[in-house]
This record gives sequence, C-alpha cells and structure tokens, in this order.
Amino acid sequence: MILQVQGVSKWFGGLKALSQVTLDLPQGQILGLIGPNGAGKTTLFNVINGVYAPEEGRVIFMGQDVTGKKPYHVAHMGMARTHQIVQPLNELTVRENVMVGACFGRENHNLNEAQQIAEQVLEFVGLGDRADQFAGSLNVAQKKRLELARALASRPKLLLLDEVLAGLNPSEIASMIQTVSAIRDQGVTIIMIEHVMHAVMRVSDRIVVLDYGQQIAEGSPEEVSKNPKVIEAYLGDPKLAERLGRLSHD
Amino acid sequence: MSDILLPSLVDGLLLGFVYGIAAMGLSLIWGVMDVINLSHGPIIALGMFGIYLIFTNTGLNPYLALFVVALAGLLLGMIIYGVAVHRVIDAPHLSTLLATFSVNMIIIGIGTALLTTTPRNIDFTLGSLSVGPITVPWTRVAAAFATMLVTGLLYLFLYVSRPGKYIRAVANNRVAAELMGIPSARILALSFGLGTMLAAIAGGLIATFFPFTILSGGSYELKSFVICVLGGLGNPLGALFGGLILGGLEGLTPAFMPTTWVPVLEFGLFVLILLVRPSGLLGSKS
Amino acid sequence: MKRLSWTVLSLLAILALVLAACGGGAPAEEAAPTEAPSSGVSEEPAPATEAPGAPEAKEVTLKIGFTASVTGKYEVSSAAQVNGLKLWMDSVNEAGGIELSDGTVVTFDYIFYDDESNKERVQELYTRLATEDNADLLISPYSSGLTAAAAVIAEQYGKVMITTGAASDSTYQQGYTHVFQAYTPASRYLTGAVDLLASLDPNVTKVALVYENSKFSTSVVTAARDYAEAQGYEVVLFEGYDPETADFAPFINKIEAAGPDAILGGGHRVDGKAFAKQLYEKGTPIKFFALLVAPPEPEFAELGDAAVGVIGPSQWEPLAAFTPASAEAIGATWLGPLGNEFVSAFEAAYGDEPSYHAAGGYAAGLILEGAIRSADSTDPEAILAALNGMDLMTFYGHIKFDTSPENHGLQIGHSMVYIQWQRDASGNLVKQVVWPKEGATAEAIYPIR
Amino acid sequence: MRALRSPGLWLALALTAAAGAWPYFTGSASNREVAFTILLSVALASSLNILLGYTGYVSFGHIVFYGLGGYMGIYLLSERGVSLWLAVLAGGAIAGLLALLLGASILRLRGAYFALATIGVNEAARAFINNFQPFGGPIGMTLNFRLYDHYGGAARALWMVYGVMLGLTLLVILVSYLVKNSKFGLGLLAIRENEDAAEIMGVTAPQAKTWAYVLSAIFPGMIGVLFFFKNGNIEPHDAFRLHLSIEMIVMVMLGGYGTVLGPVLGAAGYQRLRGMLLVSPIFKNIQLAVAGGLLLIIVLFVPAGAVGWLRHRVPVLRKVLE
Amino acid sequence: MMALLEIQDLESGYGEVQILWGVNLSLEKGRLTSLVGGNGVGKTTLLRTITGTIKPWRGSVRFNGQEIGHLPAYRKPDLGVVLVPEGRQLFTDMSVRENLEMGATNSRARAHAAQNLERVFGLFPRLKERESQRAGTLSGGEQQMLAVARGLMAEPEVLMFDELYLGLAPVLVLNLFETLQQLKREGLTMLLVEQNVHMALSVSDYAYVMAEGRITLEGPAAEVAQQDEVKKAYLGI
Repeated sequence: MILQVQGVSKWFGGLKALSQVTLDLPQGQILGLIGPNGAGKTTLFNVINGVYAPEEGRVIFMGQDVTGKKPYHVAHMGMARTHQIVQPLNELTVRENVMVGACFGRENHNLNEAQQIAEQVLEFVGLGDRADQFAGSLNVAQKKRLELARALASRPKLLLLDEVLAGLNPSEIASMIQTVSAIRDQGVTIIMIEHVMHAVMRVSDRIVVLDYGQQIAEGSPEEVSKNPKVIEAYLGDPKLAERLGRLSHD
Repeated sequence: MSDILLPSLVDGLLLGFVYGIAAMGLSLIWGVMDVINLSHGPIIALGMFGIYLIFTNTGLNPYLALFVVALAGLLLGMIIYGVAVHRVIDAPHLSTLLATFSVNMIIIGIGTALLTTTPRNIDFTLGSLSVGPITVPWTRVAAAFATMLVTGLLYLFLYVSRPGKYIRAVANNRVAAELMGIPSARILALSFGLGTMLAAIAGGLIATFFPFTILSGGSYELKSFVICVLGGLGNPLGALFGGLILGGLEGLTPAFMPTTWVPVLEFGLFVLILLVRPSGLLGSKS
Repeated sequence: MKRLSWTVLSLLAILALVLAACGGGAPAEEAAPTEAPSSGVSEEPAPATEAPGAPEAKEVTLKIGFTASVTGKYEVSSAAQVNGLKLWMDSVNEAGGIELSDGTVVTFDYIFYDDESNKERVQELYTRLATEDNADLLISPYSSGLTAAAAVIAEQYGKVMITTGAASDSTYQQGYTHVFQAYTPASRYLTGAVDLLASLDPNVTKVALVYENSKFSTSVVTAARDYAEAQGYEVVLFEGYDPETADFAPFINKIEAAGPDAILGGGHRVDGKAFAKQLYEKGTPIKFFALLVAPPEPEFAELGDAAVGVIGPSQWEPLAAFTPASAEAIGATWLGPLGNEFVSAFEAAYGDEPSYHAAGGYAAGLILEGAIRSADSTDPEAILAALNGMDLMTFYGHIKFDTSPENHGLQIGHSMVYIQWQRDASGNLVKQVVWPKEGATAEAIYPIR
Repeated sequence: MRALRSPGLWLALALTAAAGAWPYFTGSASNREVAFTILLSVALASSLNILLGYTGYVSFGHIVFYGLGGYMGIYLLSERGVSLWLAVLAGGAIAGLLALLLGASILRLRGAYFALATIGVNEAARAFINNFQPFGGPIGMTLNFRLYDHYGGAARALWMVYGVMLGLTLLVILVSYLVKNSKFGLGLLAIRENEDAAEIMGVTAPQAKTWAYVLSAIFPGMIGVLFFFKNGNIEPHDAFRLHLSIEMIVMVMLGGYGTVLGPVLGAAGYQRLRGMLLVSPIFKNIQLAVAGGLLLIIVLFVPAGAVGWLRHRVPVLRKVLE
Repeated sequence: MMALLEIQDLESGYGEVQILWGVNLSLEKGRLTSLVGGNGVGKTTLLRTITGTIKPWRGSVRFNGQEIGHLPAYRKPDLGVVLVPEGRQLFTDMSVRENLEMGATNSRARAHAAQNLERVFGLFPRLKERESQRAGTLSGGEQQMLAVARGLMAEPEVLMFDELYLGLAPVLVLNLFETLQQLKREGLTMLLVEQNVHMALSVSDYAYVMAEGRITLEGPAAEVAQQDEVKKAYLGI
C-alpha cells in the first residue's frame, strides 16, 4: 500500500467536510474519486498532502505517518498534485514552472538537470513549444497541462489529479486520458478527482464516491456506475424528481 | 506612586478616545477595501490645520469648525480614492501602499511649502476640570465626548442609513453587492471619504489641545497602526477600544519606568500581538 | 539548505577579499576638480578666486557655501538662519566690500543646496561645495546632527566652516581644526538659568530636569544637571520623553509627584510648546520654569496665558544691547551694526522680527568678516589663524573660540541671554530679557504660579 | 557556470562599474560623493529586491538593518577600536542575525500584516536604541576625526570608503543575480507567485524565506557601517529613518521589482531625479510633492517598473534585461 | 409568447481565454427555463456575462428588446435582471433583514420594499423567525432561502438561479421547488442553471443543455429528459 487513509475527518467551523474517510491504495493503480460538487473531494486531497491537518484519523504515505506534515514534506517524499483551480506561477515561464517541480520534488535536482527534465516533461504533455511563454499567458487547458507537467517533473510516487479534464474538449480529453494512462504505466500511482465520468470510468482501476464528506460507494467502475446511491447522488434523487414532476403537473 | 496612577490613567484614557477616532478611520478603510492608508497621517495634520485656519481667520468656535473640516475631509477622501486608489484597488497590497504613500508625499510636500513647519497652536481654552487629584483640561473632555458622539453617529450611519448599509454590504461581499445593484465604486469612494473624515476630525480635536505642524500626523498614523492591531484591523469599534488601551498604557507606563520607554513598549507590543494574534486582541472581520 | 550556507560563507569570503583589495586602492592625491560645475546650481558661478596674495589682485569675490533645510523639519529655523546670513552679505557688498591694506577689495557671493533636513546628502553637497563649486568658506547647515556630517568634509578639504544653529559640544571634541562655533554650546545653555534661579530665591532646593530624548536636549540637560548639583540643588527628577511626544499629561503627573520647585529642560519647538501649554492647564504648582528653544520663538505667544512666566535661553535677543563700549570694556574688537540697526534692517528686508537663528546667521557672516579684516588677507591659513586668535564683539555678543586640541573651535566667548514672557501694561504678551542682570530689560516674575 | 555567461548580469555590472569608475577618472571628490549616494541606493535597493522582488514580501521597515548595522559598526569603531573591515563585517553579521531571529517569527505573516510588522520592528528598534546607553542613547556616537588617520587621513579614507562601497555594490548585484538564477532563487520566485502552490511543489518555504530575509539584511547592515563611518556620527533618527525605507521600495518599484537590473536603474534614476528636483529653482520648494506625483503615476500606470515593462513589451530583451 | 431575455451568438471569457463560443438562448416571458451541463462547460460564465460581471466579447444580450450587454453589473437589477448566485454570496456579517434590504436597492424595488418584505416572509416564514440573526449563522438551507428571498426583494422580471439545489437536503429541495412553482404562477420569468439534471428538468418548461461553451441541445424539458445523451454526458454510461 502506497497510501492509507484511515478514518479521516475534517471540520470547517461547524461543517463536517470529511467524515471518517478510509481508503487503501496499492501501488501502480489509478483510483477515481468522484462525487457531486461540495462532496469533500478536494478537501480530502488537501488532507492527504498536508495542506490541512485532519481533526481525526491518519494518513500513511509509503509506510510513514504523514498526518499533519507540511505539504513540502510529503512533496519531498514523492507526492505531487494538480489543482482544480489552476495555480500557475504566472510571472514565471512555463519552463521555470516545471523546473520548480523538478528542483524541489522527490529527486531534488539542480537547475541544469531540472531544465532537461522540464524539456522532457513539457514535450510529454505537449507544451514543448510554449516553454518560454509566461505561464500566465496560457489558456485554461494549457494551464491544466502545465500543472500536470509540474507534478510529473517532481518524479512522484503518488500523483493527485484534481479535475485535470474539466474544461477540455473531447479530443483534448481523449489525449489527456492517454497521458494519464501512460503515467500510470511508468509506475506512478494516481488518484484522480473527476467529473467527466466516461473518462474516469475508463481509466480507473477503482472508484471511490464521496457525498457530503462520506464514502457512499467504492469498487470497480462497473460496480459503482450501477450503484443506485451513486446515480442518486449524481442525477439527484429520481424518486424526489418524480414527486416534483407530479407536483408540477398538478 | 499610587497618587499618580489615577490621574495618569484618566489622562491616558481621555486621549485614548482621540487615538481611537484616528485609528477608526484607518480601520474603516481597511475593513471595507483591504487598503492600508499611508496618507492617514498627513490627513490628520490637514484636519489640525483646517481647524487652525478657520479659528484664526474667522474666530469660529473650533467645535463648529469641526463640521466644516469633517465635510472637507469627506470630499478630500473621495477625491483621493478616485485619483489614487481606485485603479489599484484589486492590485497586490504593495500597489495600494505605495499609491497612498505617494498621496502622503504630495500632501506633505505642498503642505510644507504653503504652511511651513512652524509649530501652530490654537489659542482656545475651556479651562480645566479639577476633581480631587485629577486635573484635566475641558478640551480633552470635550474631545472624548466628541469621539463618543462621532462613533455613535458612525454606527448609526452604518447600521441604520441606506448608504451605511451599502458600505457594510460592499465590505462584506463586494461581488454580491454589485449583483444587488449597489454601485461598489461609489460606495468604496464614500468609505474612503468617511475614513479620511474621521482622520480629519481626529486632527481637529487634537488641534484644540496640542500644538502641531504639518508633520505632526505621522506619529498618530503609527499609533493608529498599533491600535488597529490591538483592536483588530477592520473593526471600527475595536479601534476605539484599542485607542483606549493604548491611551491607558501611555498614561500608566511613565509611573513604572522612564517615559522614554513608552514607544519601545508600544511597538514591541505591536509586533508581539501581530505574531500571536494577527486578527487583533478583539478579533476582526473574517 | 547545506548548499545555501556554503554560498553565504563563500560570499563572505569574497567580500573580505574585496574589502582588502579596496583598502589600498584609493587615489593618492586630492586632485583639484577638473569638471565644470554642472547645471542645477542655484546661483551663477562667480569668477574664480584669484590666487591669494597675488600682487595684481584688486577685487576678490569669496564664495560662501552651505546647505539649508528648504524642506523637512528644520525648514523654519534654517530659513531664518539663511536670511540672516544673506542680510550680512548684502550689507557688506552694498558697502563696497572689505578693503584690505594692499588695496584688494573683498566681496562675497554664496551658493547653497537643500539638504532636506536629513543626513543622506549633506556630505555629497558639502563635497560639491568644497571641490566643484570652489566655495572658499563654509557655513554649517542648521542642527548639530547635519553639522557633524558637514564638519567631516570641511575638515577634510581644509575649508574654514563657521557653525551656526549647531550647539552640541561633541562636534568640537573630535579633533577638528577648521570648524568654529558661533552658538553658545549646549553645555552652557541652561547653566545661566540655574544662576538666575539662585539669584531669585536662595531657598529653593528641588529642581526637576526633564528633556526631550534627543541629542541636543540631552547634552544640554546633562550639563545643567551637573552644574545644578554642584550648586547644591537636589535634582528630584531627571527624565526624558520621546521626541514624538505630544501628550505630556502622564509625564506632568510624574513631575508633580516628585514635587520640584523649579523645572528646567524641554527640547525643540513643538514639544516645548505642548509641554508649556499642558503644564499650565494642569495647574502644576511651580515657581520657576525654563524651557529650551521654544520660548524665544515669536509664535510661543500663541500659548496665551500658558506662556506667561516661561523662561527661555536665547542666543540673542533684539533687546540685547551690546555696544562698542561693551567691547572696549572687555578688550574685544567691535564689528558690525548695533542690535537695533540689525533688527530694522532685517525687518525691512524680510518683514519679520528676526529670531536668534537669523541673528546667528548674520553673526556667522560677521565672524568671517572679522577674521578677514584681522588677517588682512584672503589666504585660508591667515583666516584660520585670525579665527584662532579672535576676540570679537558684535550686536550678537562676544565671540571667542577654544583653541585647545580637546575642544578646538568651541565657543567660549558668547553666552546665553534668558528671556521671560510677561504681560505688559496693556496686557500684551512680550518677551523681556531677565538674565544676565547687565542686559536685563525687566525684573523676572517669580514665582510664576 | 552557465549563469555567469549571461549578458543580463554583465550589463548590470558593467553599468554600475562604469558609473562607479567615473569619479576615479575625473578625480573629483564631488563626483565621488554623488556616485556614493547613487551606489548606496543601488546596493540598498538591490538587497531589498531579494526579499521584495524575488520573494514577494513587502518589508517597509528594511532600514532597521541599515541602522542596526551602522550602530554596531560605529560602536566597534569608536568604542572598541576595531578596524573598519571588521566593523563592516560585524554590521552585516548583526543585521543578518536580527533577520534570522525575526525571520522565524514575522515571516509567518503575509501581505499587509508583514508590512505593518516590519514598520513596528523598525520603530521599536529606533525607540530602543534611543534608550540604549552603550550606543549613546539619544546622543548617538561621534567618530573622532583622528580615526581617519588610520586610513591615510580623511581624504584617503573617503576614497577608500567609496571603493569599498563600489565593490560592495557590485557584489550585491552579483549576489542578486546569482540568487535569481539559482535553485534557491527559483524557489523564492515560486513563493512570490503562490506560496501555497510552491509548498505543495516541495519548496520549503519557511526556510527559503528566512534565508532570503537574512541575505537581504546583511548588505544593508554593511552599508550602514560604511555610510556612518563616512558621515562621522550616528543618531537614532538618522539610522532608523522610515522614510528612507519607503524610498528603497520606491526605487525597486521604479526600476522593476524582481529583476536584477531594475533596482539598479530604479535607484540611480530616483537619486538623479531627486538630485535634480532638489536644486531645481522651480520645483525645489515642492520637490517632495512632485516626487510623490511621479510615484503615483508609476504605481497607477507602470506597476511593473521600467525594466519589467520592457521585458513584457519587448520579449527579445528578456535575455539581456535580467 | 415573446422572449423577455434574448441572447444571440454570445462569446466571452476571462483575459485571453475564451469560454463561450456563440451561445444562443432565449427566455420566454413567464416560463421556467433550465440550463444544464457538467462542471466547467461555461454555465456560470454565461450568467456572469448576462449580469455584467464580465463583458461580452461579441454577440448580444437583449432584455425587452433593449441591448444591455454593455451595462455594468450594478445597473442590471434596476432593469429587473437579477441573479441568485452560486454559493449564495450572502452578506454574512449582516442580519437576515439587512440582507433582504440589500436586495431591494434598485430604484423600482425600493418603493415597494415593505410589501415585498412581507411577501418573502410569507414565502419563507423561517426567515421571519430569524429576522435579526446574522446571515452567516444560518443553516445551509436557510441561507439558500435567504439568497432566493433576497433576489425576490429586487422585484425581478427575470430571476436567474445558479446551482440553487447545491448541497441541500431533499426536504429543502422540495420546499424550494414549491416556491418556484408559486413564483411561476405569479408570472415570474426564471432561469435555473443546474448540474442536477433530474431536478432541473422535472421542474422546468424548457431546457438547454450546454457543453464546451456551446448549447448542444434544447427543447421542452420533458423531451430533453428523455434523451440518452444527457445521461451519457453525466455518467459516461
């Protein structure tokens, strides 16, 4: 198990954003993390990589308890992530953005090595020709790729992808899915938060579904997609909708 | 020792009210738009000169002149907002700090050229009030009352009047305020105007009991920072309490150590509070 | 971060090398400036000074250089000082200059820059005055702090500098040989007030010395304390307040608790005014109150009743009556106008009554004039020698310099006069000279409350 | 080192060295003094830029390091009789030490809170020194003129101080460049752009910020010693003048924060401009207001500063204008 | 029926990034229309463009036949175009009553503020009970009610909801739904922008489906609900 999340809970004021979340992730798998908006998916990422300390539970990464450790600690150990709302370092070039990942990530490269890694990774995500642009001048899709490139440049063991497909068009989605699979094939373990279901269903080995901070389902993509609780969480309660339908036609 | 504690505390607290009203202006502007107004000090000094010039030229009672000065302060603040602040309101803090600081330089530059740095004093006195060991000039008592009155009016304005509620709405959630049809740019200008108005009033009140020059605002600006941190940035009532705490501290400290240590204590405390509770002893807006 | 500490260490090593290398690299000689003065000079450059002593010299214009605080906190005092100096220069030039025995006529010109009341540029500007603008003689900026920075430059270029508006003693204890003080030094600012107190009431024993915690006032009060203690006074409170202080109420409470009969001290203009006003409003029972700097200023009268009885040391007062006769009495040379002549000339020129800063500026000019007259030459060495031997009396008072190596240039001739604000018969506030006895224009009010 | 072959570094160094060598060619002490003021500003602005420009932390009270360093240096020179070289190093060391202690605490604050805290620190330091008798309290300390004899007399001493200042300025620029083009500097830039994202990418922000603070404090500490040695005396209100602190920020902003060349040009330009305004017959009475107006225009319309603006507008220049 | 709000070929975005690529949409008077689509397809951007928080690049936004695309956000409520924003965007430090007052800032609504206040208290009696409580201390459902009520205080002619049902318990959803029905009966034109397909489609008259900054499907809500494409777009099955 590369990552174990054990009974993690997180409150914001009176609101319980995560409630007793537990999951185990074996090396080399892709775990899909889905759930409606506000289900606590990003919060879970923030707890896993140390942005927040959980009130309850533990996070164990590569055999070490990293609960409440700073983000840079877990980054040095080999955890990298992308953000739902992209956070490019706007006034730096695309290359420099990626070099930050290479320099300060797991392998702690010097600038020259980092630059080589950056070139490779940018080529890999398809931003090779934009290396000298300022990151702020990229469009959203490119920024998503940049985030991915930054994360990859740190040569992570575990990669947390937060909605890398959002805002991409179908062909971009297809190529991104290929990219993600290719990363997994290099031996990197991945957790991806995703709303584009067909994509996440296709690449994930397993799926965890969160709703209101609770795990409501876990299993293979097939199992999960047939789970009525999941359908309810996603499409709304069909029964409730029916009742509403009846009301509206009264 | 003990015989000077009570009078010193009273002296300190009375002055604390005035510190409070000066800091309230800074705090209001910070609270509404996250801008630290570095032109605060010179505006306080302009308030002092406003009263001085009106009083010496027309002989108008300083407390009546205060109304004129307040109005002028309001207008000046709205102009400063429009010229110097509006363009950088969403820029990083450095931009607003420097923009308001350049206003500071402009006021001091022109002020020195026109008014010189000769210390001025308003030859106006209401006599002194003596109760037991306590002797305080009536002007200070009046300033404390004026401060309470202005604070009350400010709160009445913010909580009862429509523009006041708009200010609170814009401070609370600028995007939503726009969506509700509140012209946020105008409201921000009004808030800045109110902040400078409070500074000008503070200056006017100070002028009734201390001599001053165009440079005198600087120390009140620094004290206002300390007070805002004590009372919580962005919390006007906190500023008043912060002012009282600082005033009390300034009053009592000399009883226990050489007076020259007061600023060391003040600024040391300031840094300490920032470190321990950046939101201020009394909390601030979230 | 290991690499970083290495970087820091190696940087320090490099730095040490740079420092060592630069140590020997300074040019050996102080070349005469070859650059023409650049633009921005406030006055047209005057014709270059003729070589001193050259036989064909008939007319020489000596250039006087100084900086003034056109902006910043010293602006008012500095402006007065400059006006006084200009008035002196105009009067000399209008009178046709100083004629020396070899027929040379010496006139004066000046050049000055704004020092903004702060130190960053003082040395830059004085170096420019000394080298590029070829100023022959220098006058100090206003204030002891700026003067200390300027003195380094004056001394370095061997230029005579008359300091005015700079009372601190310490500048004259640093081994300078070209710097001469026109003001009575800080150490003697308040000693006369102690004497005055003794003459008014031999029974008073308790005095409080309270002062602004700044360079000038601290030096004044420290000397005054030593003097008072030597006279047998009990110093019941000796305490400073921060220069930014506006509220003196807690401080006054502390003074009251100490129960002195007399208060001596103060600082500068703003705080002095505030202190006097609040001491009055508090009704502190005090018999004698002497305050630095603020009282002699005309605007002190704005305090109204709070000003009454306040005593202040002044370098000079319009009422002071020094005459050629008083010069003769002490065996000094008399030079320049009488006091009332100076006052009316100043009022004619600037419309205000002169303050002692203005008189100090004029006196600085007179000191130069006296030195040139007595040297009978424009040779810098001769002027320097004349200053060392100077024993001069002017409307401003007696001028004589300490020439010992420890205190070279310190003013030892001039002494303070002490004024007190009093109500005249018609109830107006007026300044009266109350000490020394010889120059007094009125009896001191005592006790004041 | 690849970094040392960059034209951006050499341009900044060459400009500074050329300007710095000017007084040596003319032999004019007056030129030297003008150049000293400019070099002092360049060095202060470039040091501050390491924190302000690279790390994004607005230190309003940076002058505290200059003042404290100056005090330490003058104390050692006048009361302890150590050599100028040791005093300069000690000035840098005490400033660095203070930054290290402060760094561990106030660097946790962000944005305006940090700016306010640095003002507080400076004012507290000024008030403290004003009461600290070993440093002369309010009277400060004055150097005996004979002290300059150790350095060949005042004339030679001033040339020497100028030489050291020039060397120090070049060193600051070199350091500023090396920092910017190092891995350490990359981490700082990442912190400036987005501290949270930087930490997530593995930048050990607390440590990096502290070192940047220390580095940007050491040089002002050394410069303070040089200035007050040349000046002959030191007093609290000269040493901890908040206005100078803000001027440092202005210089960085004028030239372009976060660039190597920006603070150099900004400081030189600012000082030239102020110098001109001060002696200009039209503006000298309101020079402060004119300077304020110009600053306002820059802040409102060219927030990236001269060099930053050029870098954005003319991408070709990016390689040259570091 | 006429279109009260008519959007034609609308393009807009942030900075240099284009999000909307020619959107056509019209709101018929008195009808409840819904706009559904996944995360990040441009629904919120469309609303921001309509309300004026961001400016349209090309195309038109017409209200009652009048072009309003260029007007700043604060002028829109004057016309009657009002948004209940995503995440409620309440004035959390102000009281419930003050929040409602802030809804009625435009010139039309101000005159009837007292009646409207009674009306919304009638619709949401819960808010009446909490009148002087700070909005930030309300429960999630109460906050959503307040957001809707605040929108109504503006006397809208078109009321738009961004993610109205997000994070609400079913019973509250039912309540809000009844409120919408009531408003529809009163003749209010509404636009419901939702991720929750079933909910949105079951209550609306007409529906648009959005993907990648374009409208991909439109029609009467009941018909749209039948389309397999919709389900597919959401669950990938």
